[in-house]
Parts: sequence; structure tokens; C-alpha cells
Amino acid sequence: MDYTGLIIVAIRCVFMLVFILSFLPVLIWAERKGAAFIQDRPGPNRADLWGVRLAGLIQPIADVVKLLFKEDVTPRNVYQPFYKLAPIIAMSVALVTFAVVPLADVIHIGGRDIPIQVSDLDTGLLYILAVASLGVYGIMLAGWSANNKYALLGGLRSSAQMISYEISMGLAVGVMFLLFGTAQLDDMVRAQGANPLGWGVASVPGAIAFLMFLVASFAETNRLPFDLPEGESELVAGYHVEYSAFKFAMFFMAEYVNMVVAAGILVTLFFGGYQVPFVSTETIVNHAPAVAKIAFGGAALVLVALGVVAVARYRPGKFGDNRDREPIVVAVLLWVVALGALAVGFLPGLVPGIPGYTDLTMGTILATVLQVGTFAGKVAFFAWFFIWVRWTLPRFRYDQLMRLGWSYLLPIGIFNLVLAGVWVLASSRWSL
Amino acid sequence: MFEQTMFYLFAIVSVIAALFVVAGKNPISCAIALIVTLGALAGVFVLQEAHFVATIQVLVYAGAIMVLFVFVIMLLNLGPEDLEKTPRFSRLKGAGGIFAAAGAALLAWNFVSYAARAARVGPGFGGLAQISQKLFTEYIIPFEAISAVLMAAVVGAVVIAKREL
Amino acid sequence: MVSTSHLLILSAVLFALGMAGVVIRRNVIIVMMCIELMLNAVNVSFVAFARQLGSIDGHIIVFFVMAVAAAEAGVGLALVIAMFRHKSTVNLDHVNLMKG
Amino acid sequence: MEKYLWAIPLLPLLGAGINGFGALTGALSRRAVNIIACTVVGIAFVLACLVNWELAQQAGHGGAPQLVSTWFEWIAAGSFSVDAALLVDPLAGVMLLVVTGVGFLIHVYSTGYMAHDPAYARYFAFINLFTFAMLLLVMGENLVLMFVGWEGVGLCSYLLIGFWFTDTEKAYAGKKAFVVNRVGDFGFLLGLFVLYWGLKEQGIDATLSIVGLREIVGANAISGAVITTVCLLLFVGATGKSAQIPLYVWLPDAMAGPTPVSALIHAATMVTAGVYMISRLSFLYLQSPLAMTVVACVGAATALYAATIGLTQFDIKKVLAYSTVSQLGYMFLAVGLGAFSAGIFHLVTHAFFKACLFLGSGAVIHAMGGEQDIRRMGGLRAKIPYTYWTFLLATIAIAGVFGTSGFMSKDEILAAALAANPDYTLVPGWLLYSIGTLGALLTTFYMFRLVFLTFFGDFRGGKDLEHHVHESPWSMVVPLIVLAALSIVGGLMNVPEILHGDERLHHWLSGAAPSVARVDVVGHGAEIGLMVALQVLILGTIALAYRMYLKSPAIPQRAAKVLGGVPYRLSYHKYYVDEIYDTLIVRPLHSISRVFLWGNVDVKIVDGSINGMARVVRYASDLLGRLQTGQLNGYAFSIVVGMVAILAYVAVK
Repeated sequence: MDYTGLIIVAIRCVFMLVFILSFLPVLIWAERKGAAFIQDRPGPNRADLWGVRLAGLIQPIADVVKLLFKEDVTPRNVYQPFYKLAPIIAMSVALVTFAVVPLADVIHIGGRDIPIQVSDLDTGLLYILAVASLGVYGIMLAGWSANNKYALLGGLRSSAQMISYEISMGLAVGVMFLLFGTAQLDDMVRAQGANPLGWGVASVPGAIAFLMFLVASFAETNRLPFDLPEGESELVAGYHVEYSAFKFAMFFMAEYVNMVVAAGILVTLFFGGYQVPFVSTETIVNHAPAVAKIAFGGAALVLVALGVVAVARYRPGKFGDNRDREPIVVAVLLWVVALGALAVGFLPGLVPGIPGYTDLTMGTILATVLQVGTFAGKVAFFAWFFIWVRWTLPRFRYDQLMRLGWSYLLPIGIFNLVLAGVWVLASSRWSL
Repeated sequence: MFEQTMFYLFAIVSVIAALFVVAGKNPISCAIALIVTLGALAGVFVLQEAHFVATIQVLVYAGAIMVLFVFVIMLLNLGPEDLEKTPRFSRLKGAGGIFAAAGAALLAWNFVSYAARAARVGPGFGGLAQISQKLFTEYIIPFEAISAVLMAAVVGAVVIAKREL
Repeated sequence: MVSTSHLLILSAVLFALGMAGVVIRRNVIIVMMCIELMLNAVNVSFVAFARQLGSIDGHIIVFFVMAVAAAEAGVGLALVIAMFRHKSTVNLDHVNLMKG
Repeated sequence: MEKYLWAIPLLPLLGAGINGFGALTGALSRRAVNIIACTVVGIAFVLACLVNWELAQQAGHGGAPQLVSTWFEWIAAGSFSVDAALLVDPLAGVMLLVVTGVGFLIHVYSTGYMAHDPAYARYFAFINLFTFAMLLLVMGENLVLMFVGWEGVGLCSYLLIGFWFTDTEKAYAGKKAFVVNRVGDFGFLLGLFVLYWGLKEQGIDATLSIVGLREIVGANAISGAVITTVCLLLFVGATGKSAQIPLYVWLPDAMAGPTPVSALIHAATMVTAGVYMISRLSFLYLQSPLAMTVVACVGAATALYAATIGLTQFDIKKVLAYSTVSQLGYMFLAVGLGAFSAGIFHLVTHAFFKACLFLGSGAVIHAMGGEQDIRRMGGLRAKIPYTYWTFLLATIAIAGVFGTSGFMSKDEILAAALAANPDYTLVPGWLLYSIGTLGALLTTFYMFRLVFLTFFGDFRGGKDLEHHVHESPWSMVVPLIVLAALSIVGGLMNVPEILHGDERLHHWLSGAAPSVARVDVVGHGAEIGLMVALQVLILGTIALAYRMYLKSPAIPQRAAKVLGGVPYRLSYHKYYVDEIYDTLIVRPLHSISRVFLWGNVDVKIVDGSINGMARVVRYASDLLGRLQTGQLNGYAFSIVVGMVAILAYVAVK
């Protein structure tokens, strides 16, 4: 057995977990802040660590601490095994789905090809569909084992909704199969290329598939406007009505993980995945020094500017305690990070012992970093889009939801599949 | 070695879960046990280089068929208490068990000697490309027939289950 | 590498378990699940033989078996729902209209 | 022209389809029905004329004129094949003209006659369908297609006789016609089977195509016994369709249908199908003198026999019906003698004058408001002059007064009888001649009796009816006039040689149906003498009828008494043939059916065995049903047991 390989796989897994989980607090913060922004109120702005509030970013930490230390109430009449199993299923399935999504191009180091993803399965897209379809068990089991009518109704709704929208999602994904001629996500991203005009969304069937996938992923993640399984105004809290403390937290996190996963797949399929717009991996590697200087220099500039903005908001004596110093602390932090960015961008090659960006390995690593950053940025945008929709659209009625799924999305999806076939044929015939 | 270990692991898990399916008290437990069996078998398939089949196993069986089962069980709200009124097993449980065991023994006895080694398979065996290639050329007619079967099943299910037409 | 006979024995055991379930269970949904179990047992042997013979056809048959299983489950569960609506039970003992 | 041959039969079929649609939905106005029905037949007539023109052209170039049009292979079974094909030779051409021409006139007449009938569209659908079937019969290139037409005309005849089916008696008449025809058709069908079997038996590629048969027969390939059997069986069919002894009984009853139907189907066209069939298969019949003789004798007997019944009937249409039977007898006499052209000639002329007579009687009945009994008529001469004159002219023609078409055709037949060829006719010719002559005189008598009773003397129908009498509309009168004119001058198409004619029809048909009667066996002088004598007798008979029915109406009663009443009663009751058939055939059949077939065979054997089977099945299923517990587990268990058993067998082996 190749132990180095195993270690690399383990590292890949950990990296993936870190990537997803680090999104969670930011998303929770964004959700609360975004809701507040849309509802024209300040949102969380009180929790602080030594006076640093980071515009409410400290609030998620407080939430987690609260949930961890709350009493974990287990109602008497629940069916214990499944009651305990359900949140684990929900969370783990959500995480596992991400395994095939590439975060960056393949790295060639030391004679190894290391994909920046857990597994570059041949049947990647099918894997996503397969594992995503398991997510419903967490909700169903939660709903059923709670022995509560509301929870059961939530579970039923969830399962029906998931089954219905999985079909539309499958059809949308099938269109992408056709367009790219592969089910391997890595190949798909490579096929899309760095030019935004080559991305999945930039063709008629691709655009239709994108819209369908977007709608279906709202349903799959049980978020507004399709949050009928929890529907707090109808079913109290739906399937997780009997959960509290950390079990509840797991459902809560699962929802955000699902969001990230959905956004990640969306980006991968339709928006060029990790591709930096107009700059291909080869370009980065070939012009690594210049790229590094531009990218890190630009980042440093932005950070410095942000620090200046923070300093400009310094109002001594406003609160009369530590909070008064917050802008200064933030500015200093930002400037330190900017310094770090400058160092990363300009020092390699100058300092002995560290190879410069002209070195192939360094160039590859640079490309990976930039691509992961790009990917994170794209995912963040779509995650924000999810939040945005949640706080602006009202909830669908259940029959409307079903009608949308079966009577509109399904026929459109089938039509789109045919269209994609024609499209592929036509573009191969006339090289469109 | 790794492969063998994994195979025995999956095989034991699947058999134990299957026993749960057959003997379980609660329909939901049975369903979950069956999902575990199916998952373990998907693992077995992966070990046999049947990647596509394994994925489809999870997608179709675990993701669709079993969701349907669980959905129906929940829809009919079949709890364990329903089963307490009547015994779980039919009158034939003794004879059925014996005959099934005899069947298993006979089958296994036939198979024990079947120790031929597997052929060496090339890269991409059991992958999407190979299967698609075959499915859309040699097996195109069964493939289309299957779509007709599924269509008929959809229509039939709707007609049977609808309260009034 | 696992020899084919191991897989075949696994298949036989699962098949027999499914068979026993069909014979001894009274709950129609569980009977149907046992049928799925039997189908899967068969799938195992198909996959095993596909590996042994180095031919992909076994996988394709598994694919077809799954499609048929899906159709069967759909119609079967519809029947269960219809039956439950009429008799308020899923116990096979109470469904004996076909008794001669 | 071959290309358009199919249009001739298919046009009336189209008309039948459209009118049938109209009859079912009521979507067509009477006017539309009229136009469609008459137009299709009219166009068919024009096409028939063109076909004959084409044939004449061909004949001009020498050789046997003939048009064949094959549409598709209809039946293919091994080496045996039947095409949907049409064959038109001069014989069929003449027949075509009669069917479409007279048919067209009768269609036109019908528009007037049926104007007030509610089932107007249905009537025209049927009569168009009949035209189609008749044309198929005439033009069919093989016996199978001919048989289709043969059955088709039978069906239409049934439909039209029972046209007013709400009247039980009329419906019964239709049924009778159908059943009697079935007897004949069965003979026809058997004839076809025997022919096919006979050909196979002698190792010949079986064909039922007329052209093919002609070649095979020409090569003397079939044995005489088979031919005789086939001819006799086909003749059974002919007696059924053409109302000859012994199957004539349906025709008088067929008068229950609308009068134009009687004119078209039961006088001009369908009933002549037998004559046409024999002429068409003349090459076959000429191989069998026995069959020829049987045909001739049956024809002669029918001619005389039906005439004697006609003497005493009082129903205007019944008289004409028996007259038709009698005239058909003449035609069979002619074809039986081998004088096919004479038979066809009489067929044509008879179509003219008998159609005219029937249409005239229809006009009379129309005028009398439905009254058909000539004892209640009289003196209609002045009230309906057109009808009277046309009727009179047609009567003169049928009586065979010198110069008319009837004279020409009957004279031809009688001459043929006199000069019968002993190779083909096994009875002495003079006997047939005498019977024919007697029949002709009787015909003259009863026809003039009919004219005198109907149109002369005083009206005997009562005051109310007298006011009702009126002339028919033009649509009815014009066909009458045309047909009356044709009755008089129609004979010119075949003026006998003895009158220095050129016998055009005879020559025209010589290729398709060559005549074998030796016309020149008697000297010209003797022939002219006999002709003159016959004319004198005919005129005398007219005078006798005039005296008996106009001058002193008491004579008939006295005559009836003088003759002891028995012959009169026999004639009046049609020799009790219907009753005899009833006693000999219908009732025994009834009792056998009721007592033996129904009471024993059906109830005890058929029903008994079926009930017994059911009982056995029930007991058996009671036993087997015990196995069916309704428990799914049990069923599954039995499968498992079986599977384990098989596995055990495999393992042990």
C-alpha cells in the first residue's frame, strides 16, 4: 500500500472539510446580516470579543457556544435510534456530496497527479445525484422518529418534494452531460475553460438547465421559497420540532452545508468552477511572477483601503469601553494581512531557500491558491444569492410547489434535453 | 488484502442488515436496514470494478425506491404498535425458514467449487463510457423497452393509487 | 482479489434471506422489500460474473433489473396504498379475496 | 379505356356509399340524393358506351375484341390466385349497356316514383349498390368475382324486396327470395368447388379465370363428367337467380318491393344473370350436351308453365311477374339450344319491354293510389294516356306482333328450336318449338287480357278512386316513352337473315358466345310460312282476348266453368306449388329441426355436453380451489418448495 498516497487522500479530505465548514460561520453571519439589511434593521451587532465585533461576525461563535452548552432534551416518546441517527445522516450526507467537486486544477507534484478534490470519480455527477438523494433520509427519519404530527408532516413533505425535484435536477444535470460529453466534474470544468463564453451557462440549453438547477436546488436544500418541510408558520418547525441543542445545530449546519454544496455544484456546472475568468491554469503557471505580483499586490491594496475605511470610522468615546478601539484593531489586522499578502507575492525568489514563482511547483501552487480563491468567491456569491432569495420571496403553497415541479419544470427539462441533443449535434456539424 | 478485508466487511454488514430486514419489528427499521444492505452491496460492486452500477445502486435503489418505501410507510403511519395486534410472522415461518435455509445451503454448495479466477479487466471497466457505449448500441432495444415499462408503471401507479379518477 | 465463489455465496445467502422474508412476513411492504433484496442478490451474481468474464453485459443487465425493480416498486406501492385505503391494513392475512 | 374500366362498377358503389351515408345521417336532401344516384349510373352508362365503342374499334381491326383490367391480386393461396380483374367482351358489353342504360332510366323513374317515401336515401343507396353488384357480376374476369356480384345482387334483391320491412308480409317475401336464392347459390358454389377440384384432380393449374378456363376447355383438358356436373350445378344457381323451375317461387312474391325495383332487378337485369352466366360460360356448356338439353327443357317447361299461371292472375304485377318467369324460360330455351345470341337478344328486348311494362304498371299503381287488382281498374286509357300508350306498345312488343323487338327475338328463338342441333339437343326440336309457340300465344293472351282489363271498359274502382287517378310526373313518363320506343325499334339491332337483315348482334356476339343452332335446317319457305302462321295466330289470340274481356265479359267465367273448374283453380292457385313446397320441404324441415335437431341434438347432445363439461370443470375447480388459500405467503412458499426441489435435483445430479 502506498502510504504517501493515503496521507495525501487524508489531507484532501481534511482540506475539503475545512473549506466547507469555514463557510458556515460566514454564511450564518451573512444570513442574519442580510436579513437585517433587507428588513432595514441593524442585525446582530452586540456580541464582542474584547471589544471586537467584526460587524457581527462574532455572533456565530456565541451561537455555537450557546447550542453546545444547552441541555440536550430527548422527548420520551421518540424512537431513539433514528432520533439520534437523523441529524448525523443529514449532516454527513451533506458533507459527503461535496467529495467530487474540484476546488482547483490538478497539481503535478513529485510525479503525482493530485486532484484538489476528494475523488475524481468517472461517474461524478451521478455520484452527486446519488448521494444528494440520500439527504432526504435525515429529514424523513427525524420527522418520523419524533412521533409528532407536525414533524411527520414535515418529513412527508420533504420526501415528496425531494423526489419531485430530484427529477428536474437530474434532467438539468443530464443536459450538462450532453453538452460536455462527460460526467466527470474535473473534465467538465476543464472543458468549460477560462473564457466565460465557454462556460456551461453560456448556451441556450445550458442557460435553461441553469435556471432549472437553481430552482431545484432551492427545493433540495429545503430553503425558502420551498421550505415547506419546516414551514414554521404552519408546522411549528417541521421535522426538527423535537430537536434541541447540538442535534438541532447539526440540522442547522446541514442546511448551510447543503447551500454551499448546491452553490459549489452550480458553479462547477455552469460558471466555470475554479476557472479564473480569462486566465487559464497554463497562463498562471507560465506567467507566475507577474500574476503573483498583480494578484497579491491587488489584494494588499484592497486590504489597505479597507483598513483606511475602518480607521475613518473611529469615533473615540462613542461607547465608552473597549468597543471604541475596534476600528483601529480591525485596521491593524487588515494591514497585517496586507503585509502578509505582499510578502507572499513578492518575496519568493528573493529570499534564499524559497524558490521563486518561475519554479514550476511554486507556479502550480500559486495557480491552485488563486483558483481555490476564485471558486470560494463564486460559491460565496451564490450562497449570498440563496440568502437573498430567502428573505425576499414568500413561501409557496404545497400544491403550487408540486405543480411547479411536475407540470412546468419536468416538461421544460425534457424539452431542454431534446434541445441540448440538437444543440450538440448542430455544433458538431457546423462547429458553432 | 485490502480488497478482501473490505469485501468481507461489506458482506457481513449486508447479511446482518438483511437479517434485520427479514426479522425486524418495525417497518421503518426494516427499510433502513435494507438501505444499509443496499449501501453495503454498492460497496461490493465498487470492489468488483462496477462503479457505474454502484452509483446507480445508490441513486436508484437507495435514493428513489427506498425513499418511496419509507414515504409509503410514513404515509400509512405504520408504527410498531400496528404489528402487536397480529403476529409479525406467518404460520409458515418454521417451514419457510427451513426451506429457505435449505435453498441457501444448496446454492452455496453448488457455488463453493466455483473458484475460477476473474478475468483481468482493462481500465475503464464498468465505467460510464463503456456501459453507455453498449447500452446505446447493442442493448438499445431493451433500453427502449425499459422506458416503455417505466411509462406503463407510472401510469399504472397513478391509476391504482388515485382516490378517484 | 475475491474469488467469484465468495460473491456467489453472498448472493445465495441474501437471496435465501429474501426468500424467507417473502414466505414468513405478513406485512406486505416488508414482503416487497424482501423481493428487492432478492433482486439485489441476483445483481450481485451478475456483477460477479461480469467481473469474471471480463464482459460488461452483466452490468447492463443489472441496470435493467434496477429499472424493472423501480417499476415494480412504484406499482406495488400504489397497490399497497389502494389496499390500505380499502382495508386499513397491510397485513397479507386480511387480503384473501382470491381465496378459492 | 382499360384504365377506366374499374370506374364503371365503382361509380355506383361511390353513389351507394354517399347515399348510404345520407340515409344514416339524413344529411342529404332529396335533390342531392337524386342527382348523385342518377349521375353515377349515367356516367357509368356513358363509360359503357365508350367501352363498346372501343370494342367495336378492336373488332374492326380483326380478332376477338376484349378488354381486361387487373387491379390487384385479391386472393393468393399457393399456386392458386384470384385477381380483382374485369373482363369486357362483346357479350359483357351488351350486358353493360342494358344494365347501365335501362338502369339509368329506372333510376330516373324512381326519382318520381319514390318521391314521397321517407326512406328515400336508403332506397337509392340500395339500388346503387345493386347496380354496382350487377356490374361486378357482368364484368368479373373470374368466377369468384362473378360470384361476389352474384351474391351482391341477391343481397340487394333481398334488401329491396323487403324495402318496406315494417310490413310483415313484404319482409317475409324478401326472406323467401333470399332463402330460395341461397339454395341456388349453394349449387353455384358447389359448381365452383367441383370445377376447382376437377382441375386439380387432372393435374391442371387450377384457375377460375374465364379466359383461363376457356383455354383449358379449348384444349379438351377436362373430363366430360366433371363438365356436366359443373354445368348442372351452375345451372342450379341459374334457376335460383333467374326464377326457373323449380326455384321460381320467389319471383312472384318479390313483387312486394317497390315497382321500379321489380322493373330493374326482377325483370331487366338480375334475373337475367343466369342466362348471362350460361352464355359467358358457353364454351363450358357446349362441352356437355346433357346439360344443354336440361337447360333447354327446363327453359321451355318454365316458359309454358308460367304462362298458364299468368292467365288467371288479377294482380297487375303478379301477371307481369309470371310473364317474366315465362320469358326467362324462353331465354333459357335459347341458350339451351345453343343459340346464345338469340338468348341474349331476347334478354335485351325483354329488358326494354318488360321494364316498360313494369314501369307502366308502376305508373298505373301510382295513379290508382296503390291499388294493384286489375278487377278494380278499367278505362284508364283516357285518364293516363302516356302510360296507356307506352304500356300498349310494350304489350304489342311482348306479344311478338310483326316488326316489334319481341317479334324479332322470339322468332329467333323459335327458329333455333326448330333447327335444333341434335349434337347438343337430345330432345326433338319440334317439341320445343311447339311448346314455345304455345307459350307465345298464351303470353299474347294474358298480356292483352291485362291491357283490356286495365285500360279499356269502365272504371270499376269506385268514385273516390276515380278522382284520384292522375298522370305521373315527367320523371316517370319520359323513361316510359324511351323504353316503349326501344321496345318497338329495339329489334332492328338483330334483324334476321330471312327478312334480309344482317343479324348484327349475332355477329357481334359470335366471338364471345358462338351459336351452334343450325338456323338453315328448315327451308326459307317453310320458315316464312310458319312465321306468317304464328302471326295470324297471335292476331287471333288478341281478337279472342278482346272478345272475352271487352265484348262479353261473361265468357271467362263460363270458360272457367266449362273447363270443369279444376284447371282454372290449378292455374289460379299457381298449381299449389307454394303449398306443395310448404308441405314437402318447409314443414318437414321445421319438424325435424324442432323435434330432432333442437329437441335432441341441440338440447341433449350439444347443450348436454357443454353443461357436462361445465359441471366437470366446476367439480374439478372446487377441488383445486381448496389449494387457493388466498394467502400470499402460502403461494410464495410453494414456489420456494419447487425451487428447492429443483436445486436439490441439480445438486444430487
